[in-house]
Amino acid sequence: MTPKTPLIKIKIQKENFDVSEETKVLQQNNIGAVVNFVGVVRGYDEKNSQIINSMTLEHYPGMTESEIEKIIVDCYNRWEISGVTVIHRIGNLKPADQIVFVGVSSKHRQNAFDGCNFIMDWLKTNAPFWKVEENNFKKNWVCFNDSDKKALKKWKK
Amino acid sequence: MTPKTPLIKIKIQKENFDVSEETKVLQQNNIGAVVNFVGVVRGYDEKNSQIINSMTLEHYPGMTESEIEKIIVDCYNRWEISGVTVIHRIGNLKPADQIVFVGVSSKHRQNAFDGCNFIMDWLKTNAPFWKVEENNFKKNWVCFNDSDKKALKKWKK
Amino acid sequence: MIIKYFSWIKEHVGKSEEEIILPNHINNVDQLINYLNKLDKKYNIIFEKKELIKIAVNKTYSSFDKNINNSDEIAFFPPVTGG
Amino acid sequence: MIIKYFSWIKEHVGKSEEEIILPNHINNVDQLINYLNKLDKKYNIIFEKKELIKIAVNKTYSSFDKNINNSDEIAFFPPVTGG
Repeated sequence: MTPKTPLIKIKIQKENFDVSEETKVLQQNNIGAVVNFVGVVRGYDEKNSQIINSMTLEHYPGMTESEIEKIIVDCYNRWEISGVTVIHRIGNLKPADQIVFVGVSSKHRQNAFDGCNFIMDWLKTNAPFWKVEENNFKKNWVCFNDSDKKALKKWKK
Repeated sequence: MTPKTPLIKIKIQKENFDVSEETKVLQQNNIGAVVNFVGVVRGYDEKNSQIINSMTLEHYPGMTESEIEKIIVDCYNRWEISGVTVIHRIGNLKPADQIVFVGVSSKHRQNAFDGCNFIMDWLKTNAPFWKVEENNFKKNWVCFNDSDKKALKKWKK
Repeated sequence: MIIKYFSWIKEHVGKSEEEIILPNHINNVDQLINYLNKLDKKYNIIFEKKELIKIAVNKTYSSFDKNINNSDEIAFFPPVTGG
Repeated sequence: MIIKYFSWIKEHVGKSEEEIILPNHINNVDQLINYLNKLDKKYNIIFEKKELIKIAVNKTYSSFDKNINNSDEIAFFPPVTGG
């Protein structure tokens, strides 16, 4: 019953997103399981022990969308899934703001979990976004996180 | 920064739930990652090739809540997580209705993924709910799914 | 002693709950099942294949050899199918 | 050829994008980097530690030995930090 043409939605936007609305889009095929990941802006940089007042996200228009699409196609080749939505915000965001949504629907809940987890890991390491964190004293370009690279190891075939 | 007293919410209810609202509850601690599982009523029973018009869920009041609490405590002992919400609907539901919500928040996205996946697997096998599927011709108590028992193997320590 | 039934077991017994006085010589779940089987043949079909039955004593999963007394709440039900 | 810069690399170069005419003798990304390094010392700090730099040619991740020509779009940026 899984449609041959899967539902794919990719949005790079300044606006916030509504998790309920996005979940409904992923439920369109009466599919049993939806797994959502929602990333939220933190108010504290633990590594450098600094408060974060806001952060600004920039990206590489065109490349971002095509990289995310490659990740989703790879996901479809690995698991039987019926829908994927990726929404990533750009521009200025404040602590507690939602920053990223990845939702995957499938007949089988484990596929939905694995697909969502897989997309998040690859998004973190391949999608061309850059964050700069700001407080009253300075701005600080966020460095690549080594644990994100390690996270990819679990998807080696 | 993870609070010592985690946020735990367990609800067994007839009413629908709002995924956005529940995600906000889980974001209360400004925590970086929220993973949600949303289960949806299917309109077709593939195993028996039958249309499903509706289903009715019953449960064992008191035992349900205490079993879910045990699962959540086990989850907290395994991973560093900061909040868990489990909402399970009972009563009569129609295809495409939301049936279950499991949300887990954590500083670390892999913990949120693992915690949510773990709770779903144990919920499926331990929480005392029973489904009866109805169509125009008959009602059919849903049988235990063997793949749900197999799913538990990945959590053996 | 309160005995609860769920799902198709409830439909076979014809009620979701009943109260019995537990005879003194009955000390565990297995003995209770034997007692019910003799009491009325409607129980036979339920307990025919015991491996398909789950038991809770005081709302906690229990085994057939679990000790019980008259103040306990016992429940018989098929494997669960939530989520 | 359009060259794009992102994140702190953009701030070092002082612009997000520039257009150059690619000299004929420059055939790959490595040669382009050498050319830019000689053109202006502002590029030196960026390309000093090449292993910290990511490259895209026509919006696809590429290696330093990737062949390029004047109609390509090249981007230099640090490792990504989205999500």
